[in-house]
Amino acid sequence: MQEITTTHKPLIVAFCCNWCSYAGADLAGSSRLSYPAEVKIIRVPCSCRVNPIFVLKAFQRGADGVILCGCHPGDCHYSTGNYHTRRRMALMFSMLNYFGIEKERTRIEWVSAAEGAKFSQVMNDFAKTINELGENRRLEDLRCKK
Amino acid sequence: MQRIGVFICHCGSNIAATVDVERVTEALAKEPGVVYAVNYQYMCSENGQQLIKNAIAEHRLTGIVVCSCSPRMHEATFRKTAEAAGLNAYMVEIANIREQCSWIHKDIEEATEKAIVLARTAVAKILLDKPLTAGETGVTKRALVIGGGIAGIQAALDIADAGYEVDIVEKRPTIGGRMAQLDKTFPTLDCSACILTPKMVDCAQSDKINIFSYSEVEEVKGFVGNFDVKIRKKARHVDETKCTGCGVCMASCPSKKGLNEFNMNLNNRPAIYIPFAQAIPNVAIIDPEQCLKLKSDKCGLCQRKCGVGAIDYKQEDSFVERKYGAIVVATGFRPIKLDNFNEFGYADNKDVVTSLELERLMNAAGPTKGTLLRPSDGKHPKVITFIQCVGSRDVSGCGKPYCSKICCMYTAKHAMLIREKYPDTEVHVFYIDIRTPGKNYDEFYRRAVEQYGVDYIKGMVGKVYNENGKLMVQGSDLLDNKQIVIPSDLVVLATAIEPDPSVRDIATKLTISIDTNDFLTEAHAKLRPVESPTAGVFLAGVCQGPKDVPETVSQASACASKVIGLLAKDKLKGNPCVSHVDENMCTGCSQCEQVCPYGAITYIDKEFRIGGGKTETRRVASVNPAVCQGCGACTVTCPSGAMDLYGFSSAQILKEVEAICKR
Amino acid sequence: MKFSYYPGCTLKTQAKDLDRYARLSAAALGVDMEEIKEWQCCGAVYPLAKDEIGVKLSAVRALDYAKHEDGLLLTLCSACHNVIKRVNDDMRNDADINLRANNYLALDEKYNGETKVVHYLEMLRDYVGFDNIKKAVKNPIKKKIGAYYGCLLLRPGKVMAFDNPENPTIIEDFITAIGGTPVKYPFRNECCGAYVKLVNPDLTERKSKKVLENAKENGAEIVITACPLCYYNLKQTPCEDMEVVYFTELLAEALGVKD
Amino acid sequence: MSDIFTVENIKRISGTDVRKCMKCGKCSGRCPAFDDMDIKPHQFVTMLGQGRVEELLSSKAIFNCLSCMACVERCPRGVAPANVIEAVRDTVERMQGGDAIKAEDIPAIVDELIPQQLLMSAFRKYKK
Repeated sequence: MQEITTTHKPLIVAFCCNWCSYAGADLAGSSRLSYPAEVKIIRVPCSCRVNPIFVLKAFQRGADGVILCGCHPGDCHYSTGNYHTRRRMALMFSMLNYFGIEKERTRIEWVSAAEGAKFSQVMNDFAKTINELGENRRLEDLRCKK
Repeated sequence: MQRIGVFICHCGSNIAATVDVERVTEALAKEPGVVYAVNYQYMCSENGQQLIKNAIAEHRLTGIVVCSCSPRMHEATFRKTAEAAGLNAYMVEIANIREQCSWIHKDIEEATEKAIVLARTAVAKILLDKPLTAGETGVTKRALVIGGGIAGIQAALDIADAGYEVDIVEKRPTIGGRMAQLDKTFPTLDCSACILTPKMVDCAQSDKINIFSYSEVEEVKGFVGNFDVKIRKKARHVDETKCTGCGVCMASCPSKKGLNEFNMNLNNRPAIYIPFAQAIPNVAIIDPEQCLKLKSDKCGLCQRKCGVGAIDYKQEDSFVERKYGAIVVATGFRPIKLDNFNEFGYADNKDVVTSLELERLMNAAGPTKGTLLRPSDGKHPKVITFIQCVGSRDVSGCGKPYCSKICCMYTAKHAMLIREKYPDTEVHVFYIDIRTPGKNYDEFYRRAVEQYGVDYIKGMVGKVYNENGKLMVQGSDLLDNKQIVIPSDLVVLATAIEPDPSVRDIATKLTISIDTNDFLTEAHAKLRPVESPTAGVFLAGVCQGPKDVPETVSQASACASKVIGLLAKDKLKGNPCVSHVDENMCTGCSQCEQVCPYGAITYIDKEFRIGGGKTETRRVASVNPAVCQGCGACTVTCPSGAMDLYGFSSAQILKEVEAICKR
Repeated sequence: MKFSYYPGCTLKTQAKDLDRYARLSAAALGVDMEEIKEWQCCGAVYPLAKDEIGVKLSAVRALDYAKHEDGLLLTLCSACHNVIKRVNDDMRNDADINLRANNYLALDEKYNGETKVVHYLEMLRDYVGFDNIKKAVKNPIKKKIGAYYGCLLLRPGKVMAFDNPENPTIIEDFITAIGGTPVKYPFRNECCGAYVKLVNPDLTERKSKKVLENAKENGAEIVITACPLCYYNLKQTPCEDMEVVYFTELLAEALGVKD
Repeated sequence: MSDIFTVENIKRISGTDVRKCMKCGKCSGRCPAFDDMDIKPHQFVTMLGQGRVEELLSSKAIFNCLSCMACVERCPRGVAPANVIEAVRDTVERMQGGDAIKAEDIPAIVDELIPQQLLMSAFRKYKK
């Protein structure tokens, strides 16, 4: 395995739905279950609010990984939102893979409000994967980096 | 130009121990748009809130970012603070630097860096925030209950008791539902009619309750607090206001071939009939399929005999339109059809009956006047075999995959009642598992075994066939590892129950969701079990899932309390973070309408100016903010980008992404 | 109306009557039964093991033959019908069996279950129509007749899709059409004891006896069947005043074409 | 022979998921050959799930199953006990000396009327 360059600090954007995953993240926090600081959370009402453009934007601005978290299928606060997410993102992620963004850089996870431990474990695992993959430059728009 | 204030909370040492709050304050003060940044020990405290209020006034802030605990904790607090200081409550953003930062990181450098990024992200978002006002709508102080079984009756009585008007719409000619057909109720064995009919009478006598019997919901429009419902009153050919329920017409009717639905078609009734003695309303109805007058214009006897002139052969369906603030769905169940279970011989043998048929056969008001006689020859059955799980827990496609829940208990009840009344009768029960959780339930079942000597056989029946007038029940006795044949006189099938098929139509009209078994879906399986996902629509009884009478009554009362809570409000304040449409971009493609789980989106034809003094009419989406719950499904589905969400706009989220990705 | 016809081994030897009367009746009803060329034994029993491919191939050959004719394969013997219908279902729904059978046979064009397998009784019901048979009847069979379905025509119900597997009516309707009185008896879809005859004849005899006794108790004078093995097992069972005949024989008699 | 390979192989060739069984016993309640089976249809499913193939392989029931499909037809869980029985029988017969009948025994058993179908079936069921 190649040695990972320590100079690169990865950037991970996590979209969390307000009702399950964001609450799961809160539980991880109040249980003091750590996960790497490179994970930054954006709160959305439902995972289905995540437009593929948001994911593209993240990679355009140099994100190394994007993860979506929602309620477990069948438990969506809005009944069916995460089903849309699941289908939509399966397509989106396979398209990104085609563009050269390794499929490991995108992930979708179902985390309930009670799964603080799972949230932390998922984030640790994802950050580890991203760290191993190293820097992602494939979609980065350098014009944005003045 | 926005003037943003940033307030960084120490949360005692919860934040300040890991995050260098001074550095965060310094960094944020330099952010474009930020005119003021300060840190304080407890922002949520009285003093902290006062600090915010003062800063808003002093620095003429247009928005505030509070870097503190999770917004799930204190967002509401700081919104109130902002509002008290004259700011719009929605010009508040929270950067969660406790749960997402100080509590999970140990390294001060790392945590401080992250806190700054999170605060900047919140600033990026608030710069695009707009003042939002939650819309208000009035509430019609009347509830509609669809279905007049025990669930509907209980919900209606409770709502009426709180002083609100309730209408019950029942598709059958009388209220009472399935419970009215039962003989006794477990686990106390009190007579079903004795406990139900007083409630039915209460409904009839309450000046708050209005019963639309033999009626169906035709159309539902509107939203929580303001439903417009059209009700079809089917023609019963009898004037309800005149009929006294004397029954003279029934005695005079020459057509007696109609199947008595109330008695599960086990006997016949005249073409003009009152379903049962305690029917509410106690008004006759004519079955147009059987009535000689309606079929061939012969007869007319009942009209001549009726002392009050209530018979009206020319009556037609009529419609009533009313407004409601809340709707309770209580459409109930029916036993499944047994076409896929011919191994039990139901189709070919009159003495193979369903449990609901047995209820009628044992009921004092039933076809046998309460004496248990078998349908084929009217003799007392000496050996009775019960078969449980007929069609339940069946994933082969023939039956239902779920447990019907009530069968174990009612079978124990039947077995016990039979042994009590006819001690010389032999009773066998084939079971797969006995499921009797509930207060006094398992004790009840054990009583059937221990006190009444009912023979429970662990195993399933493979075939029931007639041999020399005996019903041969061939099944396995798994504990004995034998195949046994029990020559029986009567076989009772604990038939699975399914939601009444009318529920599909009702669900479509109310835009509430239905699961793969046609049960209505609740808003949250654990925490909102009586609410549908559609605001203002509530669920009671078996339409939501299999349940027995006590559970149904509890759920109905829970429903009523939810309805009362809603009707008690004069105004409903909505969530302002709802979808809105840019009509100039909308192409009217309908995709948003299809993904909306609440039916909040409709289409309107609207005139647009297209220059040169001309206008054109286009079909565009229109969001009802009172119905929209703000999930955002439509915003992503919209192919033209016309849909957006207040409070979580696409532009805001993109700015947040940018802020996070800024290295 | 033309059908590719798969007679099967037994119909060429011990069950010649079943075949002969079927052909005579079909001719009388205007149905063209064209025997497929070079058919091979169907294997008599459908192999339940998922890894048995070889014994399914002859059925696939027959099916493929019919596909290139009118796409309808007519069967008469219950066993052949069962095997061919189930193999056809495999070719439609079991990707593994489909792949292996096609690889083995290397046909010009892959066979994917296109042929429709029709039993002679289904042909009478769905293509000729029992009403038309009723009209063509010259000598109504005025007897009380018990239909014996056995297992092979009915089960597994989802694959065979022949009739309601627990409460079939097709043979009863056939009996009514030829002027008889159908006698419904509970054991009409019970097993006769089948091939176990060779290793445990006692079991087979008990099963066949039960069927005949049950038919008799319910008032049947004749029991009719479509299966040579059922026919043999029932015939071997002593039961007074009970005739066992192939259904085609009664049909030919009713149509006045029995020689 | 009770190795995991045999268990898995029987499961595989039976094409049946024995875990779906809810132990209702309807298969055995319906089996026409029940009295002639030393191991009952429902036991085949349970015992295969438990990996008790040695007992199954020495069972006499595998030769008395009529393949009438009554158990398969009625199973409420979509399990096929008959397929399990056949998979066990095939496993036995595929072993050397596992045949239940031999060609040389046939002349003694047959009569003039015996249909080819019976001989064919019996060969398929009782011989490798």
